[in-house]
Amino acid sequence: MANRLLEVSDLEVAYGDVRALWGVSIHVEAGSVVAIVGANGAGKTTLLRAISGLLPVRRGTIALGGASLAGPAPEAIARMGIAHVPEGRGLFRQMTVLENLELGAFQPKARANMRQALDKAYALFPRLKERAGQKAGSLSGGEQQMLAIARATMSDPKLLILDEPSIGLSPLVVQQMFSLIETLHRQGVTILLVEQNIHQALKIADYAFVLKTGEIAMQGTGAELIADPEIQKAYMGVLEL
Amino acid sequence: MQQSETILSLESIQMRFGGLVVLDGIDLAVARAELVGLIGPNGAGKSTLFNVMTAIYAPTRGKVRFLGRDVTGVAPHKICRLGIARTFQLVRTFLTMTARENVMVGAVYGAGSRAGNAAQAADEALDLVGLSARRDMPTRHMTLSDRRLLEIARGVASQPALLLLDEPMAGLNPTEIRQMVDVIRRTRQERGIAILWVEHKVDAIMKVCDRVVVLDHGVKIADATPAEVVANRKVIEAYLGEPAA
Amino acid sequence: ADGEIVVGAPISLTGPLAGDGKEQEWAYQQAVADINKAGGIEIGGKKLPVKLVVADDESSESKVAAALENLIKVQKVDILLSTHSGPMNIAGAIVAEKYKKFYMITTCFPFEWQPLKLKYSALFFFHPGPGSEVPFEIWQKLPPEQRPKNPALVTEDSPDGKGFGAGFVAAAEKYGYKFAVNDPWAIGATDDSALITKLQAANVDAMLVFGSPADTITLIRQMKELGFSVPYFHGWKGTWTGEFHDALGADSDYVLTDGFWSESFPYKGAKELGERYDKEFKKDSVTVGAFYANAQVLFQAIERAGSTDADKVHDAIFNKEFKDTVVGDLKFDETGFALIPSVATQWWQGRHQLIYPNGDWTYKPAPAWDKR
Amino acid sequence: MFDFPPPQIFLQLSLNGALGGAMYGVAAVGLSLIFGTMRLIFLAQGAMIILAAYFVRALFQSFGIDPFLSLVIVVPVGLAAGWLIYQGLFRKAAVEEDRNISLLIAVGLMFLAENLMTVIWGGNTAGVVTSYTASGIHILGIRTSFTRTMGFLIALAGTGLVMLFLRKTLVGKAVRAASEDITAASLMGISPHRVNAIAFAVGIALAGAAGVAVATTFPFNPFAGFIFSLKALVALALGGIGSVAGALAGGIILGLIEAYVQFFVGGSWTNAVAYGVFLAVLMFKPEGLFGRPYKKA
Amino acid sequence: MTMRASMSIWAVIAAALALLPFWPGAIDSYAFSFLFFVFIYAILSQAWNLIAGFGGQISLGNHAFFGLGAYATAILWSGNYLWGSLYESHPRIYYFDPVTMAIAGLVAALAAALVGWPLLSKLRGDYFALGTLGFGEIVKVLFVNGGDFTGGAFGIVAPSSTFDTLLPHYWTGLGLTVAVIIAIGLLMRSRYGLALIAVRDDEMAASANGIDTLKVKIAAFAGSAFISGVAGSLYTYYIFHVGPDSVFDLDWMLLPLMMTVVGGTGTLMGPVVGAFVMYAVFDLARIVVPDYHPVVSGLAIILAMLFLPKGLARIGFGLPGLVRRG
Ligand SMILES: Nc1ncnc2c1ncn2[C@@H]1O[C@H](COP(=O)(O)OP(=O)(O)OP(=O)(O)O)[C@@H](O)[C@H]1O
Ligand SMILES: Nc1ncnc2c1ncn2[C@@H]1O[C@H](COP(=O)(O)OP(=O)(O)OP(=O)(O)O)[C@@H](O)[C@H]1O
Ligand SMILES: CC(C)C[C@H](N)C(=O)O
Ligand SMILES: [Mg+2]
Ligand SMILES: [Mg+2]
Repeated sequence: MANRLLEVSDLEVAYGDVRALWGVSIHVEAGSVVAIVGANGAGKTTLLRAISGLLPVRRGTIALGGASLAGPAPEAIARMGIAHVPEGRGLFRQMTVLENLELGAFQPKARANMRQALDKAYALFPRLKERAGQKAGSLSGGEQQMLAIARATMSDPKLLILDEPSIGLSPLVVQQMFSLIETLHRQGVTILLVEQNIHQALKIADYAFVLKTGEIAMQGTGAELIADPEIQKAYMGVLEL
Repeated sequence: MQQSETILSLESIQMRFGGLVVLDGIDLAVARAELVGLIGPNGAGKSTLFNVMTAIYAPTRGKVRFLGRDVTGVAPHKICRLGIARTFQLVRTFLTMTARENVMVGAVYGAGSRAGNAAQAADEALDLVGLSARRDMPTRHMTLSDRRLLEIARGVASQPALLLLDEPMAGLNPTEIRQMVDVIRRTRQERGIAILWVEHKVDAIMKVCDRVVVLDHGVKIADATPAEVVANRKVIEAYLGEPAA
Repeated sequence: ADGEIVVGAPISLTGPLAGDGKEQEWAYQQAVADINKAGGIEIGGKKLPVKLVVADDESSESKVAAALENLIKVQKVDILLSTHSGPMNIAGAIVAEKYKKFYMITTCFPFEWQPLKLKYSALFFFHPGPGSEVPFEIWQKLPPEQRPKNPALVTEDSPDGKGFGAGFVAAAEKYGYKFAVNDPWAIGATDDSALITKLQAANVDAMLVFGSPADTITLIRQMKELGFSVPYFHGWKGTWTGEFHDALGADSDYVLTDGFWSESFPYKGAKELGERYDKEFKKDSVTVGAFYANAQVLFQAIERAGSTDADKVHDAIFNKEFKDTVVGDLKFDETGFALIPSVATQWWQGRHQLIYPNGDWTYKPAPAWDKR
Repeated sequence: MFDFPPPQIFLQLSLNGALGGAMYGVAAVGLSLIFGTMRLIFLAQGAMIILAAYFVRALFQSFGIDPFLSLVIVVPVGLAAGWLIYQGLFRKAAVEEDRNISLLIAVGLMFLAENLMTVIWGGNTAGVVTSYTASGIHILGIRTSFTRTMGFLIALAGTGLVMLFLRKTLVGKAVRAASEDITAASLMGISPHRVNAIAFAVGIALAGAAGVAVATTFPFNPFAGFIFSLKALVALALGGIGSVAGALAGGIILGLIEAYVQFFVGGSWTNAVAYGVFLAVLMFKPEGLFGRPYKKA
Repeated sequence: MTMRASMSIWAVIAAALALLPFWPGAIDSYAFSFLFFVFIYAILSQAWNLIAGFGGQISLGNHAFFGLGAYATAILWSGNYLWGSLYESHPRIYYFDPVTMAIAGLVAALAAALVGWPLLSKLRGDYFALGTLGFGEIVKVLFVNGGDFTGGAFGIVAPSSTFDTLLPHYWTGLGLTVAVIIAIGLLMRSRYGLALIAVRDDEMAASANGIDTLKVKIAAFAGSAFISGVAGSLYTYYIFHVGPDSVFDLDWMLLPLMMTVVGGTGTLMGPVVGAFVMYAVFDLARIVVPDYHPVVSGLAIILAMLFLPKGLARIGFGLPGLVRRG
């Protein structure tokens, strides 16, 4: 328990009467990349949304560096140092690329470093610089995804939550995206990652959890899980056609 | 079956938004029951091309021909009734309806609307994508992959000659991808529907498609068999990248 | 009802006309208190007290009907007094007709009401025919050089405005005048600069204006702002209230105004009623007398009819005379209408000075704004 | 009736029309903010303007505070009132998907305000008379109204400040962001409710400023506001929803249309033509005269 | 609750209402005219719900259609244009002349189709709402300036000397309410209803699936206008006088909107329940606090929206017909 940044224990979340998570416990060490994998509808998004305060917690606890996240509003949680790139990206479609990025650094703490953060983001995604004055809604799908990730890095978060960042990206950009995650990792950012691209995700993850119908089915280091025959069979089968 | 009959042809399509040229002189043909992949980097103009074909945008230049008719700029619902169905990159199902009602829309109003029993067409389409068990579930409660399948079923139920798929596999895991590949193949084989398929899951495209078209920056840079495309230098540079280790 | 006479009245308690509505409610209450002080209304040798029940018409034509349904069906009133604007009273009279309750009206133009040939309502008011001749009568008596050359007519876009406007046009023809500008006026207009520019361009030297207080005040203020003044400015409806003076101060001087009642009328009870109002509200009113008289007529008619039955009250009013109301003697014709004379006064230092008919004040033409 | 008017008259119509229209404009800017953030057609804006006018009148009559000077009181009070109105009435409805709910709360608020004013101040016409009431000044050789010119300046200043706020400050951008996607905004650390409350506060403060302009220029009564709401909505759509400068421009254009129609056609057609132009603009340029189109599948 | 069971509950309520006049004293009670107004508002609420609740197009111009229906009726009725002879020979049967009522609806529907065609093809969402609001104002000004044909600002008074009972109004109101509910219920079960919901949920997807979205929206708008126009016709037969300020009053749109939202937008019976509840609240306020009732009504609206944002549909879960469609 060296340096536990995020600690979720025994979490239960429901949509109305339908329970989506049944006593889930995960933990994220500071500075690590942790992946959550699992089939569609397993509850990955639900877990992430509960962490960032978008869903009410029915039972259990969530703590970031000792402070409880079960209760505060999403914006308060964001200010505590969590940046969440949601499923569907959540861009401000009517605003320009630049304005979207600026809003990524809305929190008082981040505002001071806006300039450097912006330069860093542009360095990672030159395409965004070209499109800086264009409305975000008119970007291509992939461009929008880049913008969403770039925006999340603007606040220099303690914990970066990515919900399927590779969705809709071309192979080249997917590679870039994963190397970006590794770069961020190297810079000391803690990352909680949900991915369908399971092989890649497990490859860069220090630790990973497998979610199955609302429960943790398995956990271990990325390497362990990649090697697990059951995982290989269930989630990573290559296309034998 | 007239394998080589061309049903769709695009003739030097140009699309610009203000000063931005997004598509530039695209020519493209699809034959009956053909399965064509359409790939290219983000922002290459793939979705825009779909929007031109389904008349959401009117091209600034060029013609869309379908089944021998000039359908450029014809209203979107007429395009569908003529026999082009599509799915959307960001899934668009009718959220307050059940799965079956969604598919009924396609069956009742699509190209097959005059051809008889809509309810039967809807049920067959649901069966094809494997959603029969969830037919009465409100779409709002369905998972992403199910909604993707549902969009395909809705398209199939409209009994089109051509189905446009915009990244149906985005966000799916390998198991689901396999399932999706299966659905796509059966749609073509059992229904004889031609498919133009945008996807970033390149291995799936390469394994399944008869032919692959590559766009980059609004220009067609390749149009060949999968094997040829994979080896194409331009495509590797623009899109595929060097094979990952 | 047994042992008392229940009189219902739709009144604008809320909504844009609530200001006038409150005066009306007050006047009806005074009339009822006065008759009860005298023991009530005598029917069949027995004196019955009067009870007043009001319902809100929300200042809206479409709500008058509901208010009357409420009075007739829930409150079970025996007979009705009116609300105070033309269109609302038409709507009210029609409902009264449906349920055969007598509806005693004041303030509604006869040209709107008479064609309906209603049996169960009666009206006293001034007629736009003679009413709209007032300014021309005044001009007739002026020395020739003071008579307007280019008069203008500005009337609001309402039934009353249109009806009165038609009266002015007819009267102008009769007296040999022609309006240089005759413009309808949108209710609630906030900017009259174009109208004023037009009047200026046509060299207008007299204005007959029919509009609400707010619209008329806005017009006069903007005329001053743009430096445009006419010697003869005569207003209807918007110019008689105390608010008119409050909102214009000295700029209200020289303006002529109509009215249908004045506490300086030489009729029985007029002065006393005016004093009562003054005592309670610290200002004068040009309406309460008419409303009070409305109740006076109705009470007398019930007594004469010996009943509140609509047919009997009809017979007691149509073609009959009523003496000594606070608006003087009233003579109803065969349509149930009684004419009261129109009045014209000129504002001078916050007071109405009677010019027509036969007042003792001499008309003062208005000088240009910078010469006042 | 008379010959084609001399050019002087066109100047006069244009100037006075523009000054009159600025009143709609400033109301529209407030609406634009509230509409922009909450997608709410805030029908009570006019009633708020009249409420402010009564407040200005009370300050003048009871404490002798000059109406234009009272801006320094009215605007902060408007900010506070807007904040409270949002927190008390709209906060809950803001998260509902069904926007009719907010619309109806605005209607309820309008009923409430109009009738409370009637109860408190009576329904009759009220006015404020100062030394400069109805005084004129010369601009460009044309005579026009002093108070309307002041109103125009207030509108200009108000709009300018709001524009700077929205375009240049991060908080302003946050206001626009939250107006689009409340969930995503909250993930940026933006408190959606705080942002909405800011928009409301600024919107009502603008209503306060408009109230000063109204009180000094027109007589008013508790129900005089609705026409302002309607005209402001027209101005808003003319200018393009979401464009603050457009809202002011829309108001001025509306004022010009009314002036010209009144002069050349007649007073009873001003409203029909104004709404007709409004529909035509919506039809051929739905994003307003100053908005920019965009659509994406 | 099953469809059949809920249907029969509503049928029993309707039958009880139809038989109410036979209860001694009922005709002369205030409740009777109260119910008549509830019917008018229920019909108008259904009309608004059709275009806004099911169609997703917020119309703020429905009062114009009410007014058009009212005027059409008054003009036909008083002007002796078509059925004058009928009126003269049988002074009583001109009540609720079904042909006049249908024409009133058609006039409104035609107007809706004519203005809906450009409005609905060009304007989405809020812009459509604003456009319809502007349309309502224009219609009103046109009628004020309509000369003898519309009676100008004064409007038209219909021949009124033959009224003697509210009974036919009551039954017609009830009958129309029931008819509208049944018609909309059937409509929403048909392929047209499917298309309407599809358009509401996602217009782009609907057109990509073969639905002529413009046609569907115009049809819903015209249908809504038709129903509103018929309500206007019924109101004219009751009030005998139409004027621009009365029948084009914004309340004829705002109140039905409110009633629908309170009852449950996009449900079949919600508008009816909403009309009943809200009209009762307003009327009660009018009787209990005549001097302050708009203040109370304003508060009631605000409270209803704050605490019942989803409408009675939510708390009245067991209430048949209130479940949101789809
Ligand atoms: N808004 C909602 N209302 C009701 N149920 C929901 C809602 N959102 C998700 N669910 C249900 O909760 C479960 C978990 O969904 P979740 O979106 O968390 O899955 P996921 O693992 O992120 O899947 P995916 O890979 O498709 O994104 C699913 O059964 C889903 O149907
Ligand atoms: N309405 C529009 N206005 C301006 N630019 C647009 C518009 N629609 C698309 N674009 C631009 O056109 C280019 C092509 O977009 P398109 O969505 O077709 O890309 P794509 O090939 O589908 O990409 P992806 O794989 O990321 O989905 C992009 O650069 C985008 O920004
Ligand atoms: C007829 C008018 C001159 C006066 C009347 N009180 C009205 O408002 O209509
Ligand atoms: Mg997910
Ligand atoms: Mg795309």
